Amino acid sequence: MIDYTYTLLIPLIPLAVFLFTGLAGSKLKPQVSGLIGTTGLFAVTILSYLTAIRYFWTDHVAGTGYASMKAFEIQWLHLTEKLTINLGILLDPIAVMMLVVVSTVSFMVHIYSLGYMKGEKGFARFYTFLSLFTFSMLGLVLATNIFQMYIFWELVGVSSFLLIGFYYEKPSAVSASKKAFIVTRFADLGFLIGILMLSFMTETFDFRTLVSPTGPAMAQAGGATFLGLSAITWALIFVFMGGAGKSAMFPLHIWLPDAMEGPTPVSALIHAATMVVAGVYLVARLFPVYSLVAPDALHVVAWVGGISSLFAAIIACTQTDIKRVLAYSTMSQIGYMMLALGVSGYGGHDGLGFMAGNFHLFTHAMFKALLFLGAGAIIHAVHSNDMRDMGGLRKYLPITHITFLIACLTIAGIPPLSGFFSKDEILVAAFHHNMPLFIIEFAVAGLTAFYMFRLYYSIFWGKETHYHHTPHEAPATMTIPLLVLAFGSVFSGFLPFHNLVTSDGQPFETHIDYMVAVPSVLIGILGIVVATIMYRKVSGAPLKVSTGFGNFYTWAYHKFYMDEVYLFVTKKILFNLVSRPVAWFDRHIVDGFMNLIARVIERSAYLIKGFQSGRIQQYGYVFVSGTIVLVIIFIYIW
Amino acid sequence: MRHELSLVAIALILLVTDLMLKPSQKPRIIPVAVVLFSIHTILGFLPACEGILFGGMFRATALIGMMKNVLNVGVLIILLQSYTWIMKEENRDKMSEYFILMFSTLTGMYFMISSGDFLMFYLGLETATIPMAALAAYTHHQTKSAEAGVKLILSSALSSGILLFGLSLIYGSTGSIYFSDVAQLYSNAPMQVLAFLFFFSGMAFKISLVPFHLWTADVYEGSPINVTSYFSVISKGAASFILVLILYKVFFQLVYVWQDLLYIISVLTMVVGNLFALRQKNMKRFLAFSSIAQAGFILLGMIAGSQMGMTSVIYFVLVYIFSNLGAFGVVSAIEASTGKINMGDYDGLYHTNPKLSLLMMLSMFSLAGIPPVAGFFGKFFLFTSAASAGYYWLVFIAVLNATISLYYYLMVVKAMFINKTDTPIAKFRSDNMTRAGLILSGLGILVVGFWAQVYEFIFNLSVGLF
Amino acid sequence: MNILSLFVLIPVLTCVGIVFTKNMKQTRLVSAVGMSIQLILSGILVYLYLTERQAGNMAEMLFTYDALWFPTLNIHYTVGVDGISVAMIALTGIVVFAGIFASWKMEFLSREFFISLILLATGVFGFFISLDLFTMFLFYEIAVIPMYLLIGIWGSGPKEYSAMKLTLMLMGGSALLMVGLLGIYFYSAPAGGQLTWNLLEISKINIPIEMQRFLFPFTFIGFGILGALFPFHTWSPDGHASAPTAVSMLHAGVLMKLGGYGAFRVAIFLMPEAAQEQAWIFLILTSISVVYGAFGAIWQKDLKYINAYSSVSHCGLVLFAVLMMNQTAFNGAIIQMISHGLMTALFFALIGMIYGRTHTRMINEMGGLMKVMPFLGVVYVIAGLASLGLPGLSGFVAEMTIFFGAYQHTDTFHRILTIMATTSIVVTAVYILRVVGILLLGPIKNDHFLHLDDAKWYERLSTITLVLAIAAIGIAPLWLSDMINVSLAPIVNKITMAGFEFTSLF
Amino acid sequence: MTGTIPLQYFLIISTLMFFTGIYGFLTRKNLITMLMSIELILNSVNINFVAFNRYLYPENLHGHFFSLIVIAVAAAEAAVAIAIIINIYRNFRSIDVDKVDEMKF
Repeated sequence: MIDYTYTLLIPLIPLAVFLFTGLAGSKLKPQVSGLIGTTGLFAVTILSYLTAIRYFWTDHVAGTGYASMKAFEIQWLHLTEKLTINLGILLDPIAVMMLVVVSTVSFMVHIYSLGYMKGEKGFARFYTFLSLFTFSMLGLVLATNIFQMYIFWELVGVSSFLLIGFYYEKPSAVSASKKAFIVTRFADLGFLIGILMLSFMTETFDFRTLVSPTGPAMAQAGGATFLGLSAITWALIFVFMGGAGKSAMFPLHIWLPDAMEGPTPVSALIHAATMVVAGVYLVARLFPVYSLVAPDALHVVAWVGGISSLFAAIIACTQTDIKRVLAYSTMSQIGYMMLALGVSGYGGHDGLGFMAGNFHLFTHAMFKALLFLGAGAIIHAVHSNDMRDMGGLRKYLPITHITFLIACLTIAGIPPLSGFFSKDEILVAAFHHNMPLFIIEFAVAGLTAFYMFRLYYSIFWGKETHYHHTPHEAPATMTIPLLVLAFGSVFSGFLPFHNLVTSDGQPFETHIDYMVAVPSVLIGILGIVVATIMYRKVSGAPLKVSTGFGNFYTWAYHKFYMDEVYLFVTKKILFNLVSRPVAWFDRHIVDGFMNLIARVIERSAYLIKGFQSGRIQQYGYVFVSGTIVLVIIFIYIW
Repeated sequence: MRHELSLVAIALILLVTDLMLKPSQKPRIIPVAVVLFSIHTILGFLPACEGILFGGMFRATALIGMMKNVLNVGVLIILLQSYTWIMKEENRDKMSEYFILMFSTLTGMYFMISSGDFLMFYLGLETATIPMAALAAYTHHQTKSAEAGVKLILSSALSSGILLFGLSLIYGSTGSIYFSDVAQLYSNAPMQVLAFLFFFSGMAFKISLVPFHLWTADVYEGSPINVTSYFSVISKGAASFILVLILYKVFFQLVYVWQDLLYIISVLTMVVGNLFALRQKNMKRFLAFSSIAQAGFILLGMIAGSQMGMTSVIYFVLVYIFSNLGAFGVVSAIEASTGKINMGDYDGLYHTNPKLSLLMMLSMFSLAGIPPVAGFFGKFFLFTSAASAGYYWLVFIAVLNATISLYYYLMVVKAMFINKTDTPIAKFRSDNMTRAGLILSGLGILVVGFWAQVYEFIFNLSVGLF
Repeated sequence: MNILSLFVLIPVLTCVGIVFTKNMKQTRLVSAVGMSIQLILSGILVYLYLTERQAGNMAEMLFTYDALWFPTLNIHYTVGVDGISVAMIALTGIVVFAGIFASWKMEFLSREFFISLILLATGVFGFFISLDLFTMFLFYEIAVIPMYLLIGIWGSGPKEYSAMKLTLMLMGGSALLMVGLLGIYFYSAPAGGQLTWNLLEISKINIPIEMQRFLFPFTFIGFGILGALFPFHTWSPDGHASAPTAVSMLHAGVLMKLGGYGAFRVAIFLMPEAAQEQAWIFLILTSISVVYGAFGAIWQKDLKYINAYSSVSHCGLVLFAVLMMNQTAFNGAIIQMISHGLMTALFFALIGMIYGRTHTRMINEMGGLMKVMPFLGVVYVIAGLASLGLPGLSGFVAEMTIFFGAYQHTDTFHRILTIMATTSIVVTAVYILRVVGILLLGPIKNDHFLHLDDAKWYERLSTITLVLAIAAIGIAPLWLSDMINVSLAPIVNKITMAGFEFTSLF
Repeated sequence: MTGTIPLQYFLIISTLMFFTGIYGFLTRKNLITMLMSIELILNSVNINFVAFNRYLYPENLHGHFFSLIVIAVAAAEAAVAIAIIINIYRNFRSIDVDKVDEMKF
């Protein structure tokens, strides 16, 4: 057995940084906290890469599959004889892949923030929270069992809450953070119920036992049915609900656009590259169970993914806040990943979707982080989020411009950038397994190219806006991460994912399917061309098109009124129709009843006071009649 | 017989001393009375010979001796507490009467408790009652006092008339007035039940059980405060003792009748007593109604019909003496010093007279049955006895009533500790004798509960039904 | 001297010491010293307990001491602890310690205040060490009654009404309890022989089932009232809202635990058959409590009301778990009691501190306090996160143990109720975040708040103690859970003997 | 002699007296009259005792003694009662029972 115990350091370093800066943060100079955090992350990144290299290549015996191994495990709590909650480190292909993603992006964001957050009041706090998040995310990724995952799942949720609400004096940030937490919390309830059901049926939390083809989960395939689905299917749907919440899948996505209230590096880290893909990771973790025991649940995953990606892409075309466009784009891309998992089979080439989903997760992390960080550089320069305030920035921000363009091309799926490869695999998988979803995704590919280039042109081309201060390029701390990520976006497509990350750990062969690839590239180019026509120069075309779509445009612009629906359900129904009546009921009925008892007693005390009239004869009367009544009772009735 | 003899002797000594004292020297009678009575009380605890006298009319047992001792302790505390009041100018010329009357009634109670037949019982009862009416009307220039006297004498005359009628029927149906004979010959024939009920209503009058209680509040309010405390603890205690003895010893054939009877009466008493107590503003009247409610609790001990039941009754009376005298002591000290008697006057008392307030609070908690003071133990044992006979619902009703009573006891606590006022009762210092009385009752409240030997001692003397 | 008796003796001595103090400074010093000793003693007890168990002493109760008190009624002063009581004692030690420091500035009648407070603590400690039902009941009432004075004298708002309501409702509860306990006593020797109040001895026999049916509701509701069982919980919002800081802390923190502990130790333990039969009624009530309390909290404006309703919800969970009657759920119930005790005490401490500065508890009158009092703000957020069940803090451990324990029940009805109860975690998040959002975050609403200061040393001491305890349980729950588990074995055995089928046995 | 007047006659008369006494007590407004009604009750009791003794248990004299004692006690009672009634008269200037209701409720 190869010793990987040192991987324990990977989550513990950020934890130590968190505790240190959290407790001593106010005593240190802000920059020091930043540097400590960044140094820590550097170490983590090195360790992660080392682990990845060892796991995938150095320690790997060629020709065998990639086994999953527990590098470390301790008991944390035992619930019942069989159900024990452990904390540990599980290494398997997807975990190691995620490790690389998380550490890379997090490290980049740490560096980037040194510049971006410079001079902010809560600088030290920012780094503290970042460390907390990184710790939680790494703990999630490395979880050995579903319960550990749930623990860290909650922790990333709360770190996300803290970071979104970083500007806590801004009411919009506060409400956004609240919304994010509560919506995901609601989804987590599903996750929890899923775990409850799953653990009840399988009597284990352990991933390795769960996914083992001979494990207890597999025995549950039949089982009791409810609404035509077996119990384990329901359990897995509930688990997926948790994933859907975290990954902002329709209809639990509403928190994601609002989460953009957080500082931009946070959006890049949490809401683009790492936390939001946790849902995908969760499904991927339990993939054998989904695939082998509950294909129905997998259909749900696929359709939710497909609908979300289309839904988000449409909305993204209409938004003007650049971070929101990116947020919807994220949602759309995660929809792709979900769909990929959903259409996948288990083992061999059938598992193409699984591989493609994870592949896309990887490449998406790179280019979406790049996009967000680029957007951050732009916001840093013009102090606005709204693309209508921008235009012609290519002259002022050359590095940002180039890297942004690369990212846009990547996401649009233009070969040979990484996005092309991963998206193509997904489309191939969909093409072979589910035609309607393929058509949706095909359309989404076009839309993606369109809205990204709409964004690109609006920022860097279009009209010359007069800025109060001449925008200037960001400092090196911010541009270096951009360049590194651009490098990643360009070249990560060449990684041999089909050998490394597969549904059953065995490598298989893939090749580019021109039946799918060519049309998909073409529709991407079509999207770019349309965007170029409409947005490269100032023109009336966008207005005409938007009016051409009529109500549909208005709907999309208002995000299909999903926020309003939620507000209606929470404020009007839950608050006004449940909570308020409960409060009223408690005060007036339950408590009123208790007070009523007191009132009745008091009242009767007044009613009977006439007996004590002060007259001897009446006393005598009562005395005598009392005796007589007793006599009657005990002689005649008793 | 020692109790009776020494008490009569004391009364006579006081009578003679009183004759020899000049009017200016009258107050000297007080220390004499107190010292003599203290000696009497202490002597009472010495072991006494048991036996019967007068052909079975008079019985002396350790149990009965214990009951008398319990009463003695109460009377002693009352004597101490009445010092301030009795020293008032208006009482100067009739000081010794107070003691003599009190000792006469006490003698009556002794005989009543010790009685072995209905004749002695009746004689004791009346000896206890008639001087009590005189005591109630003691401050004869006050209309309230006079009214209290007349209400007491007339009501009690009616009640003893009915009781006597019952006794005559008992005699008629059994041919004997001796307890031992009656007990053998009794059955639940209608006439005997009727006679028993007549007898019971007379006793219920003494213990002030609903619906025979109506005199209580008025008499308590009108009488001088120390007389009131005497009524509420000593007279009630003695009547409870003899009732429990007679129920257990004489009417045990009727046990199924009187258990149901006590059930009804005790629920009525607790509820009505509480309901009336809720609205009282006058402290004396308030304590009167609270003592009615307490009487309802005493029945819970009797209903068990067991050794445990009798123990709990005696024990409760002991505890009740301390707690009620604690409360009455404070009320009396305040009334004697300031003349204030309404609950509203007690606002903010703690800030001026903390020790009195603390004693009052302890007494209130004790009356309400809140640990760790003695009242909790007293009530708890009563409930235990009732539960031992299976009366769980009765216990439940009783504890609920205890909760209601807690409400008004807490109102007093609230007035003293929480309410704020600009004109609190000014700080004052009681004389030493009153203080001794207060301290004694306070000690009793604190100690009797934890001191399990008290309970065990009583238990060993008590007897059960069968 | 038995170590357990010290737990009653030290508070009493502290009270006596306070009587002789001359001013507030001395008073609080004496109280602080006394309660620090008490806290250290709790620590020592935990240590001794663990060593004793390690040494292989598997007696059901350790450190027992028995003295006959009322021979004829067979009332003893019997003390002894198992893991559960040790945990509760430690909780009480911590909360009382924190409570003393939270009321460091109590100027008005400080001697009386500290005496009442410590008297209350005496009752609680006494309750947890008692093995004799009589002494247990005695201490139970001793703990309840000082509440009246504490709320009535030092409270705020409609304090007299609240104090009265609280006292009367709790005493009404003891009316039920009295019947239950007496019934248990008189059926403690169904085969003849000496009746007993001793918990352990009663547990060895089976109370006849007809009597159990009659007595169980009395006992359970009697304790349940103190544990805020719906619909008998209404004393709690008013009482907590009116009580002074330390009293709210003690009351919600430990006193309400008497209810859960008693319901478990007396009602369920001694009458498992009836518990099993009637559990469904109370399970429905407690499930309602859990969800209803949480929803009730959303609509409140007063910080203390919010926390009071939240307590209703959390304590409902305790009773809920207790009624599930399996080892894991029991374990969860105990941990939840401790966890809730700590975090609700922390909440009330913080609310008191904030109120002491802003002179309002209405959340809509405040805002942006995080900026002016970062320490209190951060601790408040931690408390909030603990309350909504964030991993790493105690609430999570407790809730998860309960949910997983409850879900192990073989009956579908129980599992559905469990799922209903889990929804409370979302609602909890809603009201906690709402408060945090309005109270601490956002812009400062009132310029007057700009000049407020942050926590003083004693306030920091008080809150940090609690936060540390919360975090300790949250991060390393295993030792606590194991300590409780060992002690649960006899209880579970007893229930199993009652013919109850278990899915989870260690 | 015993054959001439049956016991029932005595009992009937005594019962009548008893209830007459009670009736008087409850309806007469004069305190002295009320006191007299009490005496009626007590006398009915005496008749009972004596009659029972004579007819049913002639072998001992319990009933007779009892009635003697009752008479004595009644006298004492009346003495005290009248003293108090005088006191009432001094304070209220009336011996109407309905006037004596200063304390109530």
